[in-house]
Amino acid sequence: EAGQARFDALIEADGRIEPRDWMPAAYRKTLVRQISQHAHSEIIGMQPEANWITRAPSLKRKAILMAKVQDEAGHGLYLYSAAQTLGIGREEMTDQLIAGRARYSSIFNYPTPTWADMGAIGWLVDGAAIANQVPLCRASYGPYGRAMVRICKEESFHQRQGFEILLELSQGTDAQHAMAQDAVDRWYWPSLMMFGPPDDESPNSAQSMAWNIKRFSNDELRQRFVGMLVPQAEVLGLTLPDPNLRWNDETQAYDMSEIDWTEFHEVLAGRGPCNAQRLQHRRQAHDDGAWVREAAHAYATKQAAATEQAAA
Amino acid sequence: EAGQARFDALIEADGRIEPRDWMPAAYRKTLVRQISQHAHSEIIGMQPEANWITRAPSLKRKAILMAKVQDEAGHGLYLYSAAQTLGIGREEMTDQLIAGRARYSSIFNYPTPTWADMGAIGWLVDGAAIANQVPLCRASYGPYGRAMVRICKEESFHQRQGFEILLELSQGTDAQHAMAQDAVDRWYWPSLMMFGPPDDESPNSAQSMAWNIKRFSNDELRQRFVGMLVPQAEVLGLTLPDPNLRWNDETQAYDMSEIDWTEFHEVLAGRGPCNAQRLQHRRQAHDDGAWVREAAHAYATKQAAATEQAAA
Amino acid sequence: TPDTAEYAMWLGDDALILAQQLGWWISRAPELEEDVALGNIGLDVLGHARSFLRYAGTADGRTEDDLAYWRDEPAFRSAWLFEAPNGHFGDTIARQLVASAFQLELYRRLADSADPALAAIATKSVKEVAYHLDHAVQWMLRLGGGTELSHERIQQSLVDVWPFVDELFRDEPVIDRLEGVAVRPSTLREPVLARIQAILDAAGLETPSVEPSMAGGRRGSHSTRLGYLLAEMQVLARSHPGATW
Amino acid sequence: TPDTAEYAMWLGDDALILAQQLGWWISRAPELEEDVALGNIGLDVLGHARSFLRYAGTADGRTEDDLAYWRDEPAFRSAWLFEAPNGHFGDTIARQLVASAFQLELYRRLADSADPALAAIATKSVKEVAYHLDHAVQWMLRLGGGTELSHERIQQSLVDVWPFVDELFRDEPVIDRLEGVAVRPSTLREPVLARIQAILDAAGLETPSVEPSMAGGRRGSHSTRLGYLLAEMQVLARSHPGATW
Repeated sequence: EAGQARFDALIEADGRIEPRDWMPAAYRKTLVRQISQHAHSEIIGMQPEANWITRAPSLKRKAILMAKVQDEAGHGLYLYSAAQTLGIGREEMTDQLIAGRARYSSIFNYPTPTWADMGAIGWLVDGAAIANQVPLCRASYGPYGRAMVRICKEESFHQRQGFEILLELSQGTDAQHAMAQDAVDRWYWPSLMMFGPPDDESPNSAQSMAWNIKRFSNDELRQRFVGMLVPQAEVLGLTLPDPNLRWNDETQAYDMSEIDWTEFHEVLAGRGPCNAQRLQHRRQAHDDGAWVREAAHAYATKQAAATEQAAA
Repeated sequence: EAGQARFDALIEADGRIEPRDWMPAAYRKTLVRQISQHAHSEIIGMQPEANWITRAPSLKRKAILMAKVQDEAGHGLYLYSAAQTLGIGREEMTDQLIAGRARYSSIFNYPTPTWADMGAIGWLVDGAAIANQVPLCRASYGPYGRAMVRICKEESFHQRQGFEILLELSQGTDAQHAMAQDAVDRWYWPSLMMFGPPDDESPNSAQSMAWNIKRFSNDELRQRFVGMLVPQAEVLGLTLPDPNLRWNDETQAYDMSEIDWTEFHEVLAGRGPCNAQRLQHRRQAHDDGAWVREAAHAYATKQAAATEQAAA
Repeated sequence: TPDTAEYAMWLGDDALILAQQLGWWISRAPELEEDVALGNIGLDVLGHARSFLRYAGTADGRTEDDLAYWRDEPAFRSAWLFEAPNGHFGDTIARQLVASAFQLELYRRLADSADPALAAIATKSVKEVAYHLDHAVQWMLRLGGGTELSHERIQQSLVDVWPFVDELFRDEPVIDRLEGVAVRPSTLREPVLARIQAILDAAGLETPSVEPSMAGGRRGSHSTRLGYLLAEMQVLARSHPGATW
Repeated sequence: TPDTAEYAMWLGDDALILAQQLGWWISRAPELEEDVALGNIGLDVLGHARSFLRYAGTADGRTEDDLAYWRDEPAFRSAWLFEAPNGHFGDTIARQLVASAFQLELYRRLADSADPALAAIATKSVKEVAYHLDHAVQWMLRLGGGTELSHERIQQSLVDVWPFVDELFRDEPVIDRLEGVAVRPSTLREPVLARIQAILDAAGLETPSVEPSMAGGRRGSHSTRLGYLLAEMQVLARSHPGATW
C-alpha cells in the first residue's frame, strides 16, 4: 500500500506523522491508549496535590501549589486534544476513566498525608515523569510530540519547586526534616516503578521503539533517573531509602536493590490505598457538574438557533 | 351554643381543653400559631448550637452538647404533634417555615462565634425560655400543656449545663474568662427581649391570658428572670451588661436600663445576622433529604400493599 | 500493658471518628426523627469511644481528652471505614451498616475477653450496637426497596464503602501478643460478611465486587479525610493549651 | 498608618478568603476548562490578597503569613459575602458575580487613591478583576438561559447570596479618617448594583428582594463559616510555630 510505504518512510526518516496522514491501525491504537492514559494521569494526578491547597502553610506555597495543580488540568486538556486528533472523543475517554476501564499512572493511588508529599511528588514523581517524557517530545506522532514539549517545560518547573519544598523542610525544624525524609522514604520506590517493568518483562516496548514513540528502554530511563537523584539528595541532606545504592565503576551505572514489584502489581490491580477514592472523586465532580454542562450546552444550542434565525 | 358554653365553663374552672372538644376558631388559630412557632423555634434553635458539636473542646462537653441539640429535635417533634391535634399537618408547617412565612424565636438569628456561646445560650436563652414556658405547663389546651411539662424538665437541665460551661470558663484562663464575659455581653439583651414587647405594647396578651394560655405579662416574666440572673451572675463572677441594674427597695423590683428595641425589630423584620442562613440551612436539609423521605414512603406503600395482598 | 492500650485505641478511635461524623448530622437529617436517631447513635458511639480511650490512657496516664485532642494524625488507629465521609444520607447508612455489623460481632466476642475492663465495655456496648445495626437495616430495606433513585444511590454507596471493609479483618502483630484479650480480626470476616450479605439480599441489593484498599489505619496511615476531620475536631482545644472546659 | 493598614486588611481579607474558597474547586469543577478558569481566578485573587496584606503588615512589621495564619477569627476583616460557602457551582458563580462587580468598581476608584501603594495594587488588579467579572457574566447567561433546572438553581443562588450584598456598601468610622485614601463603600452601591442589575436582566434572572443580613465582618463579627475555613487554612502552619516553608 502507498499509505504504509509513506508511513514507513516517514518513520525511517524520523519524521512526523500528522492527523490526516495514513497510519497503521495498531499504531493508532497504541497512541490512543498511551495518550489517553497520560491524560487521565494528569487529571487523577491533580487530586493528591489538591489535597493540600486549602492547607498550604504559607501564601507563597499556596499560590505555587494552586498554579501547579491547575497546570495539570491544562496538561490534561492538551493531551485529550492530541488524542482527539486520532478520532476518540473526550466524553468517551472520560466515561472510560470514571467507569474504571481506563488506566492512569498507579503512583497517584498513594495518599498524601503530609505537606512534605508536595515536595516528594514534585522532586520524585515529576522527576520520573520528565525522564519518561523528554524523549516523547520527539515522538513520531506530531500532536503528541508538540503537547509534550509544552508539558515538559512546565514539569521541569514543577520539579524544581518540589526540590525547593524539600530543601526548605530538610533545613527547617527537626519535625520538618523528619517529615521530608518520611516522604522521600514513601515515594522513592514508587517513583522508580513509574518507568515500568524491567526490560525483559516489557512486551510492548519493542514495537513502540520501532515506531519512534518510545526512544529508550524502561531500565535505561530508570538508571538515568537514579543518576540524577543521587547528587540532588546530597544537596537536600536526605537519604534515598536503598542501602545497596552505589556507583559501580565497572558497569558505569548505579547498583541498586531489586525492586519489589508485589506492591506495584497490587496497586495496578486496583488494591492501592486510594484507587477507589480517586475514581470516586472524579465521578463525583463529573456527576455534580452534569447540570452545569447541560445548561451550557442548552444555552449554546439556543444561541446558535437564534443566530441562524437572525441570519435567515 | 352549647360548645361555647362548655368551653367557657372549662376555662372558667381552669380545666383542660382536649383535641375533640369544641373550641372557638380564634382560640384554635392562636394556639396553632403559638405552638407551631414554638416548634419552629426548637428546630431552628438547633443550628446555633449544632455549630459547635464537631468542635466541642472536650469529649464530655461534646456528648452533652449532642444530647442537648438532639433533645431540641425531640421537643420540636412533641410540639408539632401537639399542633397536629389542632388540624394542621407537619408538612404544611414545614413548608411555611422553609418558605419564610412562619415565625420562630428571633434569638436564633444571632451567630455563635465562640464556644462560650454554648454557655450563654444555656444560661440566658434557655433560662428565658423556661421562665416563659413554666407557666405554659398549665396552658388550657391539654396536649400543649403536657408537651410543655416534658420540655420544661429537659430545659432546666440544659440551663444548668449552660451555667456550668460559663462557670468553668469564668474560672479558667484569662482568655476563657474573657470569652465568657463577651458571650454574656452579647446574649443578655437579646434574652431579655425574648419576653416580648413591654406590656403596654403587647396587644395579643390580654386575650391569651383570658384563655388561660398565657399566665403572666411580658414585663412580669422579664422582671422575674432578671431577679434570678443577678445572684447567679455573682456566682459566675461575670457582669451583666447593664450599668443601671440595681434592686429598688421601693418598687420591690430591679431597675434596669431601657431596652433598645430597634435591633429587636430589625432582627424580627428578617435583617438579623443569620436570618437567611437559618432558613437556608433548614431548606437544604429538607431538599437534600427529599429522596430519602420519598424512598421511605414508597417502601411503606409497597409493604402495605404486600400485606394486604397476603391477607386477601 | 501497652499492647492492650494499643488495642483499646483501635476500638476507641474507630468509635471516636464515627461519633464525630455522626454528630454533624444533627440538624441536617432528612427528617426530624433521623436527627434524633443519628444523634442517639452518635452519642452511644461517643460513649464507647470514651470508655475505650479512658482505658487506653491508663497505660501511660493520659486522659480521654489528651488522646482525642492532642494526638496527631499518625497516632490515631482508626480504620479507613470510619473515616469515610458522611456524603449523603445513603452513604452514611452504608457506612453505618458495615460499622455496626462489625462492632456487633466484635463486641459480642470481646465480652468474653480475658481483660475484664475490655470485657465490661464490650458487654455494656453490645446492646446499643444491636440497635444501631437494626436502624441501618431498616434504612437499607427502605432505600433498597424504595424508589429507583434510592435503590441506585444506596447501591453506589455500598460500592464506595466496600474497599474499606477488608481492612477491618486484617490481623496485625499486636494481635498475636493479645491472645485471649483481643478479638482476632480475621475471625470476624466470615460472620460479619455473612450477616451483611443476608441484609443486602433482603434489601434486593448486590454485594459489591470491588478491590479492597491497601488501607493502613491500624499503623497510623490514614485516609485523606482524617486530617481535615482532626483539624476541625481539635481546633478549639488546641488553641487553649492547658485549659479545662 | 494603622487606619490605612486596617483598610488594606479589609481588602486583603476579602481576597484571601475568596481565594481560599476558589482553591477548593481545583479538581472538582464541572469541566476541566473550569478547573483551569477557577484556578486562575483564585490565583489572581490570592495575588491581590498577598499585596494588600503585605502592605497592611508594614504598619507593625507583620508578614503576609503572620496575618493569614496567626490572626484569630475576630481579627479578620472580610465581609460575609466572601465567607459564603462554595455550595454548588451556581452558588460559587453567584458569589463571584457580586464579588467581582464590587471589586472592579472599587479597584477602579482606588487606582486614584492618595495612597500610592494602594493605588498601585488596585491599578495592577483591575484588569484581572474585569476578566473575573466577565467569566461570571458568561456563566450567569448560560445558567440563567440554559435549562429549566439551571435557571431555577442560579436564581436560588442569587437569593442565598443577596443578604450579604448590603454589607459591602456600609461605611465604618475608619473610612471617615481615610478621606482620599479609601474608597467610601456607600458610593459604590449605586454603580455596582446597576451593573449587576443589567447582567441579571440580560440573563433573564430576577434581582432578589430579600432582607440584608446584619453582617459585621469589618468589625470582626463573622459568619458561621469563617471559623471552619480558618481551622483548615491555618492548621498546618499553626502546628509548626516558628517554622518557615
